[in-house]
Amino acid sequence: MTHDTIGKKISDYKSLIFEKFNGSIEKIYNKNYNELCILTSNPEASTKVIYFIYDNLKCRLVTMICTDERYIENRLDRKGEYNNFKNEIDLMDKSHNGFSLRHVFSNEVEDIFFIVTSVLSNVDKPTYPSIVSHIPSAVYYEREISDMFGVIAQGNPDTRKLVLHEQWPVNLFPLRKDFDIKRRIKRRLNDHYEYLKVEGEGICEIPVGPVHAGIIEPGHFRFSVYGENIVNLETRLYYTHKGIEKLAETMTLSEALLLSERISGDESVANSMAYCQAIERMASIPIRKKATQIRTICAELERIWNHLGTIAGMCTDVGFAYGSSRMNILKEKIMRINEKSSGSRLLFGINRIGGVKVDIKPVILHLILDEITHIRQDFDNLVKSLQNTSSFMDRLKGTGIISNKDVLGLGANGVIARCAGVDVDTRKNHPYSYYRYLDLENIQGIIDKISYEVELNKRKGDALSRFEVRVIEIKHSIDIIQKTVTDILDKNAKNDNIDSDVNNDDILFFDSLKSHLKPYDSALGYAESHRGQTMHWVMVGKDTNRIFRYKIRTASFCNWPLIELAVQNNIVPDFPLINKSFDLSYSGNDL
Amino acid sequence: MPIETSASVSDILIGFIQFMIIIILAPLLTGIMRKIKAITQKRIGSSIFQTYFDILKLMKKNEVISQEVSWIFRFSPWIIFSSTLVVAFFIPIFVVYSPFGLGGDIILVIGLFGLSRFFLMLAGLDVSSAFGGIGVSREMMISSLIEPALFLALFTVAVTYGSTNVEIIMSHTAESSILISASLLFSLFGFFIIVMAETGKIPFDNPATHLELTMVHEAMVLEFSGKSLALIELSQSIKQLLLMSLLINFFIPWGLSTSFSISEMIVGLLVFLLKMVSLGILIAYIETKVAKWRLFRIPDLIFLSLASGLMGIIFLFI
Amino acid sequence: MIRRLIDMINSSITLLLESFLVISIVLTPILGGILVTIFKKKKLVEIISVLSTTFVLFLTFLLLLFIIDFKKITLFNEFFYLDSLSMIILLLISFVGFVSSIYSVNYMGKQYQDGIVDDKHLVRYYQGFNIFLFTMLLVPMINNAGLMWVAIEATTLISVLLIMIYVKEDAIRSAWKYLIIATVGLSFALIGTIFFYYANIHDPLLQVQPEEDKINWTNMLENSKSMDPMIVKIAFIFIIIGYGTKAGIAPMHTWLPDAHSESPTPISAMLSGVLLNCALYGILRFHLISSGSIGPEFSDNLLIIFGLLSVGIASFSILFQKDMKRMLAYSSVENIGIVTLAFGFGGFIAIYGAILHMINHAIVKPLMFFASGKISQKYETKAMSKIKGIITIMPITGIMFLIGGLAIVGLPPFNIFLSKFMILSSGFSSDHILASSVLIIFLAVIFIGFIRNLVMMSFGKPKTQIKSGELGYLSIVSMGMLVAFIIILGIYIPGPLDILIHDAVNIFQQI
Amino acid sequence: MMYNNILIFLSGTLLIATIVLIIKREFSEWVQAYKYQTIVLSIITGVIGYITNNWEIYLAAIITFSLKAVIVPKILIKVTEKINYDFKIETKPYISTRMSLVVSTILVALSYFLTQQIHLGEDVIATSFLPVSISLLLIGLLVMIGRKIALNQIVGLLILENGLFLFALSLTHGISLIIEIGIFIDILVGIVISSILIHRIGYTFDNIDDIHQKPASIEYTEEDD
Repeated sequence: MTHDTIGKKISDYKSLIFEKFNGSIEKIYNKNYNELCILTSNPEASTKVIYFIYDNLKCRLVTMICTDERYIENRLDRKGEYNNFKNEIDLMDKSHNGFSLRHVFSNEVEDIFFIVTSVLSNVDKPTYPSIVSHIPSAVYYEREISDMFGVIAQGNPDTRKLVLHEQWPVNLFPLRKDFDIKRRIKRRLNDHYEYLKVEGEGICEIPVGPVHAGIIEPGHFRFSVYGENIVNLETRLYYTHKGIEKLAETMTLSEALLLSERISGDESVANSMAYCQAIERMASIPIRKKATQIRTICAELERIWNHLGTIAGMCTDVGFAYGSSRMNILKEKIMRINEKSSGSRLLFGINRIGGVKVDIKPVILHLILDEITHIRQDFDNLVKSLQNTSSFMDRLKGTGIISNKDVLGLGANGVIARCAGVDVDTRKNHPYSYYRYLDLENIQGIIDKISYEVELNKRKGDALSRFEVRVIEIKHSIDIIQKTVTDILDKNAKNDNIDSDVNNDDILFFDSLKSHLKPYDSALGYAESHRGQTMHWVMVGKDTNRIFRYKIRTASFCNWPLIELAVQNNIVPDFPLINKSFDLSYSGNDL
Repeated sequence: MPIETSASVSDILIGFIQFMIIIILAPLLTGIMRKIKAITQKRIGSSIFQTYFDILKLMKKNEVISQEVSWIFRFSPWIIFSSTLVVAFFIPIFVVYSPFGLGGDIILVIGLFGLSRFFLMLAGLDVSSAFGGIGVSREMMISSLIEPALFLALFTVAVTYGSTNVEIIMSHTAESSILISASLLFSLFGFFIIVMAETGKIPFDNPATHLELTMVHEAMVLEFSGKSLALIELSQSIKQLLLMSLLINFFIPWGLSTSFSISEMIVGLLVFLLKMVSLGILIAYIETKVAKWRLFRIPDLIFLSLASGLMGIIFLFI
Repeated sequence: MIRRLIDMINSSITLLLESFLVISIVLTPILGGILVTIFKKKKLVEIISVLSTTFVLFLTFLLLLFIIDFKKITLFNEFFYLDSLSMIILLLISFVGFVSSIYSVNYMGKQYQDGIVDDKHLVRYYQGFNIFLFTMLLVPMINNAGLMWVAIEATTLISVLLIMIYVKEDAIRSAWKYLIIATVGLSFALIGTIFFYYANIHDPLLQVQPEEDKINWTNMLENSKSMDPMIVKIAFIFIIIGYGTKAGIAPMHTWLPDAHSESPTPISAMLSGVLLNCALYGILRFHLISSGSIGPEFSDNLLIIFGLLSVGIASFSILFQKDMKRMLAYSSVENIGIVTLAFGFGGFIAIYGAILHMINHAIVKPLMFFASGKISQKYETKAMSKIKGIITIMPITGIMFLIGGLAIVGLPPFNIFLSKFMILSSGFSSDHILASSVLIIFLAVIFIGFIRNLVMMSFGKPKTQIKSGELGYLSIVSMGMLVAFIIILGIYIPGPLDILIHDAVNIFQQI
Repeated sequence: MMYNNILIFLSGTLLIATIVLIIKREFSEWVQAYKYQTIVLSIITGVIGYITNNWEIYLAAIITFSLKAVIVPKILIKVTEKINYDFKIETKPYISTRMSLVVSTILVALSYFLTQQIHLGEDVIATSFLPVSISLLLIGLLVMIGRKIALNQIVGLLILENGLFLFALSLTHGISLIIEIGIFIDILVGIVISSILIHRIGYTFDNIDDIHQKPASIEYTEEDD
């Protein structure tokens, strides 16, 4: 989809929404070529718009962003945000001081994001109507915002704390601008977290974690079991909250890039790519094609090694040592490719704003091509033997089923959504980087579009379908890498000497970047990590080299609630398998 | 040819040597099986003597005992260990002679194993941790099926050779023809499944897992530390060796020495070790090739053992 | 001297002719199948099939002359064995095959026009048709009981292929059901066959001595006196369950309604008209052997029980049937039941009636299927409640359908009346009065159910959107032939046929 | 009898191979187990050939091995490769695994009881294998009745077929080769046809339960005109 057609679509939607909610919309404008921003007059009006977008335009809630805009001195500084709008400055009135709340929706058919903004002008006791009753997936966002900003969603049935634990002082909201990052907090247990109680004869509780056997991150699981059957599971996360979003506000754009790579160690490419794209979209700077190609290759390599690791983990968790050791060998091979091409086994330090830091040389590209073909063969054989190991398949089938309805309701994405037959893939729905040039549906060598949809509809949402989705995605990623690498090599062959110094050309200094950015401008950046869509939102400050607000929403955040549903009516010994088949990140969640 | 009961000093010495061999070799067998598993998984794996090091290390360590536990928790490792040791006295491994020969009844052997399992389960319940309880309930589910299957399998053997005394059975098997009859084949098959289940091998239990939620045997042992853990590990190894040697000597008795001549005994010992290692390789291979079964399908496998044992009995009376 | 020479020459010429006939009968369908595979054009394929079936029918008539003369023919070191009983079956197969092939041209042509089948399926259909015919032709001619089992199993497999020509859920479901049930059933038949063979070779004093020709009918019949009665009894039970499954005898008939209603109409006609008879032929052969060994009571009683059960189950199924083709399928179960019952009655008239009924049924049932195929093509449904006024819409087909329907319930001017009458009268005159009275009740039930549906479909005001008019004339020709036979056989039985049936009855009487 | 022991031993092995088949749930496992069963069967056939000194039985052993232990499993695995996994695993059989294990034990006992009613004389082959073959037949039927998914009915059929083969072999020491070849061809064709059917089932039916439903009923509403 080209920019022009999207522009046209957006203007269609713009007039549609504007006509329908004429009174309640203050401004409606588009920016960053696919974001349609709707500024409403008050939160209640915003709710109506939200419901309209959710119900009638069939959009998904992808994130909710709260920003503390109480202390922005000169509203006129924000004009950058509205530079596309016709009657610009005169609308900047005082009522825009306060907390502003953005609901971001994405249209999965057309490449459009709707950002519904409402400003909560009551600074002392900021509240807004909750949308949970209508859009269940908002529940975690609302709880998070209430913890971090003290902005309360009225009507949210779950008023417990989500992010902040019991030791944190009451009425201290870390993401508010008046919270000093250097402030030392006296931790004291002053609250008691109330777990859901399941009562009845023969029901026991099993607490597991937060410290687990084996080297995994902390998370507390509370099972209510009847015999071996799990009646209910409640997860409690955020044991390693790192304060990334607050930390980012003290950083320059280039520093925050390093931070974004470290949000979740195994999604480094996806996260940093999303961050870079946010800045790039904001500044509307063009990126060299080769840079996008290298980003794509790295992103897909990351996807492959992580999926391989997950499959290996699933094998380990069912005690199938053969599968796990072979899968780990393949994973190691990919990681060695990573090291050869980028210098980092975990693919750190690939992206930079406006381009990439590393240039993959043709020799290495050939090597990647060779290796990846071998890996593909080995992988195919291995998958076949896994599929023929019925004790393995038997464990997967019917384990941890999630329904299509749950996925849609709770807004899960990535593998978790696709395993239940919901076709959400940021690479396809909102193509970015080099994916725009790849015909993703036909590159899926094994499946054409129609049979892909048939396959999709047959998926049951159990561990087996998650396994199958991962297998298909690994093959798909290998295809993408092969295609991209050959594209680069073809181009190199055509004009050998002209492009030899890509690297020097590519450098984009922050001075030049600065000229592209306007104060208080913001943009969405998104990428599809192996877990699913990772959604970043960056707002630069008055000094355009500094970050005003950096909101990160990784796929894990959306997918954690699903695991509670998935384990119900399964038996306790199957939980590790279900958990592994979800492959969720604690670190990517506990930002 | 039953061996005369009037045992001379040398006889007792030989019996004692057998006993010592069992105690000493048991951890080695565990080590070898771990090594084989590692090799099949393309790992280097730890040394085959690692189990000894582990036990020695554990012996030196202090115990951490929960305040909630009663005397059962403290004593059960000793009870488990000593009951396993007593079984070790009953079962001849390469010479058909055991010091406590006459007392060595198969039913007593099963009973002693049952005793040790009982105390392990008590200890698991005693610590009142959630995992201990889970492990115990699973163990109870499995063992309630294993024991009838074990009885059925050994019943066929006992009837075939006309005795329940381990030593007498072995003295018969040592002379029986190489080709075992169909009924014994069935009970061999059933017994093999039971050995896998009793020693916590992979379709039943995964001893190498770190996931508390999936454990069976390990979950009960979770709270033990130091010497107690060492004792339990050692008795587990010994139990494994004893069960496997029962299997070998009942069903594949070739090369079992019946007299006390030195040459025959050496041959017997070597053949025994060879058979033991090959059985270990077989089990390790199965462990690599199969994933752990879903908990509620495990009874299916034990039912297979039961059915096999029943068929053995049918064949016995044809 | 010269006379002897002439006799020798005469007999060798006869032998040569017979061998030629038998071989050609067997090979013609195969040749047809091969030619169909080579020429894939619609027209050519149709012509080849019609020609091959015509030729087979012609050859069969020639063979008939020999059989009437010589009573029995054994050829190729006793590999082929033909007597009057098998000749009747052979005659039915080639006749119904002939009629079906003519009908197929029209029927499959219409399907082709409607886009239900494409070229590939059409070729596959005619290949299957020819090979199906081949396997069925083998059944009555082979002397070897084991190979006959192989041939019957082969008919199952080929007919499964023919049923699943249409890729529809129901067709696949019924093909699967048919395949599984028939194969399991036939496994029982093989067990029975092996038991008979064992009884033949087994000597209590000596060891088992396998000999090749001891599995032949002729040999088994000769030695039937010396067989172990216990084994013969077990064997016959297996046989009647096994081949009975294939013959659609209740309670093993469950595959039949599905398979008959889902397959293409000409195939339904063949399945119902002759395939059931082929399987029944297997039972009859073993019935002969069993009677020779342990006397007729045992097998007679079994035949009566199973026959009566079939008629009973079929009668109540027909009463509540809503699907036209399924109703016809149940009617097949009923008629096979009547034939089985009649063979169980024993005695000259009953067996004569049974054989005549076999023939009559093989003539009437294809007519019914053909007509119902046309009707369902016209109305595009098989639900009887939606079919009304056939006579007004398709006058010729409608009348023929009505004739067939009246014939099948056994109304007087038509052929089935004759055979049913013979069977019932012999039943009442012998000591099977109870069975006969029960049979009469069931027949009455069938009469009510059948006539009600028949009248409802034939008369009444049809839906307006259905255009009146016939579909194709070749099919009318084929149906016309059948109607002619129905009427002729209802009035008198032609001389050669009478002789043939007499001979066949004599085979049963000799035991 | 000198062969007595080895024959009994072999029949035990065959029975073990058969009961192991029962606890399997997944199709590829079934085929694998069937393969082992058939290998044992062809060894038995070879031994019977040796005892009766009949070259035809040797030939039958070779055909059994190559056809049923090599070709048929390959075809079945190949055909089912593309089929949805749901069609291949038996999650809710009509008769549970444990129950069918118990029942098959009873069936084995029953078949031994039944064969003792038939007077077989001194025939050592028949006395040792006839009961086994009958139990194979019965277990095959049990599997066909007790399992829900269509693929497992094929395996049931194959077990039954194996039982039939052994039955013929043990009772009559080999019916003539031409019949056996005919039976083999029938099996092969049957497998091919059933695999075509399975293939169609795989893409015609969404759900395994569909195949067990009654054929879609036609609407029988009486229309007033």
